[in-house]
Amino acid sequence: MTQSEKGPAMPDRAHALDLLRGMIRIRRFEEKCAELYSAMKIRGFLHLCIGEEAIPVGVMQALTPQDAIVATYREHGHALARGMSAGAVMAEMYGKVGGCSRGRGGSMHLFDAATRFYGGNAIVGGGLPLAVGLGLADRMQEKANVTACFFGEGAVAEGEFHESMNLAALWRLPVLFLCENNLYAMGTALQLSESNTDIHEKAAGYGVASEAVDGMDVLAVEAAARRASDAIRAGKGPYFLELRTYRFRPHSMFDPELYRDKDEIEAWKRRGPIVTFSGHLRDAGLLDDAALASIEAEVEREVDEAVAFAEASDWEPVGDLTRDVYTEEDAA
Amino acid sequence: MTQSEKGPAMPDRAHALDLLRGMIRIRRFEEKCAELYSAMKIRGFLHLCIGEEAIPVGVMQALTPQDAIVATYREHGHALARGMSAGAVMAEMYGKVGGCSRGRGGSMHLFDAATRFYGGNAIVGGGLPLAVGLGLADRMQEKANVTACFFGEGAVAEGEFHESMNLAALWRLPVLFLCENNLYAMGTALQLSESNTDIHEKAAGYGVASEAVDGMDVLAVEAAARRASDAIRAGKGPYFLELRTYRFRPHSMFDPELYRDKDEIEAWKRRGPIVTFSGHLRDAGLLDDAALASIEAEVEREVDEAVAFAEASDWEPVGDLTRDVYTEEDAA
Amino acid sequence: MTAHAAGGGTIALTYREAVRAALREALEADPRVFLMGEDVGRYGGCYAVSTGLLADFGPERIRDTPLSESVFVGAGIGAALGGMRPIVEVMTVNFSLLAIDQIVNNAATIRHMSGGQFSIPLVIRMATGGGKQLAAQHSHSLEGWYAHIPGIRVVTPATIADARGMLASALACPDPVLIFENALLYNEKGEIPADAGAVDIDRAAIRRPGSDVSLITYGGSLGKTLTAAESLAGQGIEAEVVDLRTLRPLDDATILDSVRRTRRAVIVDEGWRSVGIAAEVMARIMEQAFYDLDAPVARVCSEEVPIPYARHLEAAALPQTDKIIRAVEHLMGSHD
Amino acid sequence: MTAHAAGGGTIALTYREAVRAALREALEADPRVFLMGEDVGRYGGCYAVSTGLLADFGPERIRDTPLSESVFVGAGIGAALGGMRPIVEVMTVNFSLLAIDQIVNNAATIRHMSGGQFSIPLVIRMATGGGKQLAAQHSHSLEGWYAHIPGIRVVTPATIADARGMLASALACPDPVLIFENALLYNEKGEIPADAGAVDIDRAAIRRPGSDVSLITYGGSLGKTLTAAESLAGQGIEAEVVDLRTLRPLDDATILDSVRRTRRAVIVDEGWRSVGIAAEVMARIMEQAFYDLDAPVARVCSEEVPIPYARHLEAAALPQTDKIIRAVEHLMGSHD
Ligand SMILES: Cc1ncc(C[n+]2csc(CCOP(=O)(O)OP(=O)(O)O)c2C)c(N)n1
Ligand SMILES: Cc1ncc(C[n+]2csc(CCOP(=O)(O)OP(=O)(O)O)c2C)c(N)n1
Ligand SMILES: [Mg+2]
Ligand SMILES: [Mg+2]
Repeated sequence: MTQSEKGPAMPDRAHALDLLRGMIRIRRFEEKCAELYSAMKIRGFLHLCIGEEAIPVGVMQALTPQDAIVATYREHGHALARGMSAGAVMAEMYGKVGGCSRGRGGSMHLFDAATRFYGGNAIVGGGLPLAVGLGLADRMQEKANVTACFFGEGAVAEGEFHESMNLAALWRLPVLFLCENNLYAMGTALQLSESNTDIHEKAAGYGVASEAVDGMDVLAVEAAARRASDAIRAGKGPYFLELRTYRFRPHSMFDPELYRDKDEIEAWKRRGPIVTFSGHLRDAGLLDDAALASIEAEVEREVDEAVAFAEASDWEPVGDLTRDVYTEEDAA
Repeated sequence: MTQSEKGPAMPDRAHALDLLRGMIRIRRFEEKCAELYSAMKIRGFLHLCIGEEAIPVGVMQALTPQDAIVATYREHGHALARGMSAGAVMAEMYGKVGGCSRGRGGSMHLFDAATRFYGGNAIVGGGLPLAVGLGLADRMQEKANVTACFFGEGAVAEGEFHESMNLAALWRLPVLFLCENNLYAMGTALQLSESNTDIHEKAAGYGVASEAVDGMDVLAVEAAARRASDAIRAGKGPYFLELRTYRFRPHSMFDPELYRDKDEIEAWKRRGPIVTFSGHLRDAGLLDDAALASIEAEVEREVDEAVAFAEASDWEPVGDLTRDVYTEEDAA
Repeated sequence: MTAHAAGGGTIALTYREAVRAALREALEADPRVFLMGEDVGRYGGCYAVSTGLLADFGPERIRDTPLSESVFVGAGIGAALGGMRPIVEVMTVNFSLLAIDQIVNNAATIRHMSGGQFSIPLVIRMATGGGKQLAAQHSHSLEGWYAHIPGIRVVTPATIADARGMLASALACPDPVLIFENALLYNEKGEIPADAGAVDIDRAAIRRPGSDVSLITYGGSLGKTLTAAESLAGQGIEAEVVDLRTLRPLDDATILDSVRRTRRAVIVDEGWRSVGIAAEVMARIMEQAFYDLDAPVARVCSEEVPIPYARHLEAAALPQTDKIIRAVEHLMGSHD
Repeated sequence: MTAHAAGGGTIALTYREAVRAALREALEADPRVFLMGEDVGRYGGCYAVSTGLLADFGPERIRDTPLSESVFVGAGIGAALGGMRPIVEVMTVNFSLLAIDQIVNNAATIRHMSGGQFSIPLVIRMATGGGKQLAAQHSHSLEGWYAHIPGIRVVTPATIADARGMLASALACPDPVLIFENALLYNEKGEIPADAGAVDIDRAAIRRPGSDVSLITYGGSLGKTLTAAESLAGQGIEAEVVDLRTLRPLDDATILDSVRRTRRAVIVDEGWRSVGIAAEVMARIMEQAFYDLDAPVARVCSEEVPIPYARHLEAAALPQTDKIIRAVEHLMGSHD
């Protein structure tokens, strides 16, 4: 089942810079979020994907606008890479009505019907059954869509992982399982969580096509996601990618990081998806200081605009609190 | 991981006849239950293990009195083979206070502290976490006990199977997982339930020692259970046996059996554990008509006595209904 | 929903047949509708409700699932999000506990939490209740407990007409609806109009008018309550019997109108006594009709024990006609 | 349980420290006690309750588990059956839904269903409540909901002394006890006797005496209710504040005694309004003290919505001091 490849060919410059820009956009956006969290503009839980940007950016290359996404509470990257407006995402984190979920969901619950983004989910493993159902709906309606379902390696221990893998495989549903293996679930290292730490092998045990991928390499992620989604669209059933990565930041803003040491973090940072890919691009003559500066400037502008949008957005009227508990229409 | 063996050596006559007697005892007891169900002496759900008797009888040979058992709703065989009194089991099914659970549990909830029989469980998969915990308790108390946990192949699809296998393997707990694969979960054939129908391979994926065993062959079951429990007692962590078997009767007394045909059932009956083993014993000169007749007579007497005991037993006073919801003692 | 038009004669059928007819109609009417659950297909349904549907609609629309309650309920939510109209059968409420995270954390929240972007038109059917000597793990009555959760609707068809008609309305509802079918009702027989169809799932119903006391109940206890009312009539006590029909949202208007007229009420609820739907009805009467009461509202619920197997103990644990009668007698004597 | 002996001075500590001290004491006192749950060890506990315990007691007794709520809760039940005294930490009540089958179908039933052969001396701790802007899936207050289930006990320490003392009593109890720690309380600081130890888990407590109205509450709402009572005192309304402490079984005597004296009551409950513990308290007052009431009992609960993230909306969804005050004012004006 494994066909992991390393070093896919460098794409054309425009695409390469798109990928780089996508990653930098997520990085800068989240750095701003951290700042705004300290400023108490953003509250609740905030989980940053800094270090893991190659995954959302790489995966989304393989998806069409008709495809569906199910994500986790660490989903800013997925939302941005999917093409959701940075302003709507930022306003959501402010809790403003201009937010993508009217400010009701916050960081962990970004939703967007327009891009078929079925939400961050704050229950570990809770999104997998939804993805199976979305895949089932597409299959029954004979749509050639893929449902991309992101989750952390911690979710693999949950019963819902098992049930979802089995059902998707049994019914050959068009679900792309994307396990972001960043080696820790909060403070619990993989080897304290899984008797068999080879996640992609575990997936293969369900009869699901499965690969382990260098999740720090955006080109490898893109290539794997294309292989996977092509197979799914060809009717071959679900596909599983274990994306090996690392989060550079604490689990959330409350994490004292007692469980891992600085050296380990620094070693992974040297393999960071942005620094590595920039290096490759420079080596290939596709990136120079000016181009990078222009990307950074563009991204900075977008992030600033997102913050301005969020600041300017209103609070949802308290009178609307109970709106949408049920769908407003004459139901009976 | 697989070391399935066929045809272990024939044991000495006394042991061989014990095994045969054990199986016949379960068979006749359950035939009587079916009769009493029609007579409305037994009510509720009644799940017979007729056809599967080699499993409880074979497995129990490997257990000591200190070992623990966790079973399912199809557990008359396990209870009897464990050495629980047929009278107490029968009285339980009558709902009488002399029953092993005072008549509160019925067929699906046989309990017995004396033999560490931690109950039938009517939630598919619901017993597995209990077994993991019993194993953990024994391990933490440095007892060399095994917890034997029975469940059907249908339970393998439940999230609790996955979580239990992983945790038992991760913590190397002394749990003997015994999957009674009778090919159907109610009316759902294995291939409609599992994307990978090779159950014992699935278990091996958790890093658990695992074998597939002919569950119709009492000697094979005994031998495998001994290998497994020896390994567990030696501190090698959990062990998994897939016991391939077949139930000759409907799932419960309500099952119209629309999902399988008579030929399949008849073919399996020809491989029945009692008929096969009796044949081997006769071939080996260890059994003749007289010996069989004496076993049958002995068993018949025991079953008759069990029924008499149940008939004679009282109903629990209605005033005791709320007793034992909480433990009666000064708790605070 | 379409109200029943007069004419066309009546037909006799069981509650089971009524649910099956409703399923069949729904499957015929809308290609987005499908049924999924354990043993709904080849086995014919654990209570034989869906027998025959697999033959007629095929395995794409009558889907046998593995024993994986959490994923198939969650997949129902996902399929509803994806444009289908799933009917998920969880064999019994007892097993729904394995899927309750999906119901409470996903089905009930997504519409509100997404700012109203997504609706979840999902129907979950399950058998509920005790009385069949199935013991503690197979005798739960948790429909009132589920009624605690905002974002879902809870309906409890107690009559053949409601068994026939509530499914269509639940499917027409854009939000998750849980339908609880009391397993003791499946063999109940009754007559309904031959062209019976959808019924509202918003209103409680007066099943028997009366002026002396309101007996408020639902689901499997309706029959016992009506029997009690008949018996009380023999003593000259005219009990009004209110069938809640929908436990969430409760139809306060019908409840309070009845209680204001009778000035006394007894709630009959197969759920355990503490923190159940009976307490909620009592609380609403307290809040809204306190000054109309001639006596405290009483309740007849299940005893607070795991339901035992033994016939006599189980009977003692569940609400029964004689307990209802005694509660009413006590109440009628207790005004000062 | 041992009552606190006078003398010995007091110490100041937070609720978090009080729970930690109780854990430490229990681990020291009984080798059968161990703590198991997600991130209780290396991470130090998601709310930093168990920080330091791994270093002192080692990984055999401070067990980090995989993300597998159902098995580690079930394993707690099994370990209790097997002679241990497990303390299972489910990070928050929100995740307990994944383990609820084990709690309802095993922990709560086995003693009764086995005819009294087996007890399950298991303690399950979980954080509960909203107010931290964690949105719909992370803000449940389901402790009152759990109180529906016979066979388990539900306790809700609201004070530092109870945080310090309830664990020992729960461990001494031979049956499953669920301890709900409102997450907003962890940083609360207070003084308790230096030798404070076990406290009873059977009785409600009067936290503030008063004669005009009983405010009945528990857990995270106690503080808000006391604040409201102080404010009402400024208007000449003397409110008695009753802390339920234990939601199952409820201490009817203390509740009813208070209500019979004040003749009015408001229940304050962070759970959703319908079918919650507030309704149960109202029902019990209805049943046992109806004729003592001067006005209908009222309740201040959470609004029936998935709890939203936005600060102002969340605040509007939860019970607040001003809502409590308004409810009391309304009640005091409403007797006729
Ligand atoms: C069912 C459940 N249990 C526990 C939690 C608390 N929790 C939130 S994130 C997390 C770690 C998840 O780790 P992983 O799946 O590896 O994702 P990562 O955070 O590393 O991206 C935990 C334990 C939760 N949200 N849901
Ligand atoms: C969680 C749960 N879901 C559904 C059921 C209903 N049910 C009872 S037995 C059974 C089949 C189980 O099959 P298997 O595990 O293979 O055991 P077998 O009956 O074949 O011995 C089902 C679906 C249940 N008891 N528990
Ligand atoms: Mg992780
Ligand atoms: Mg089977």
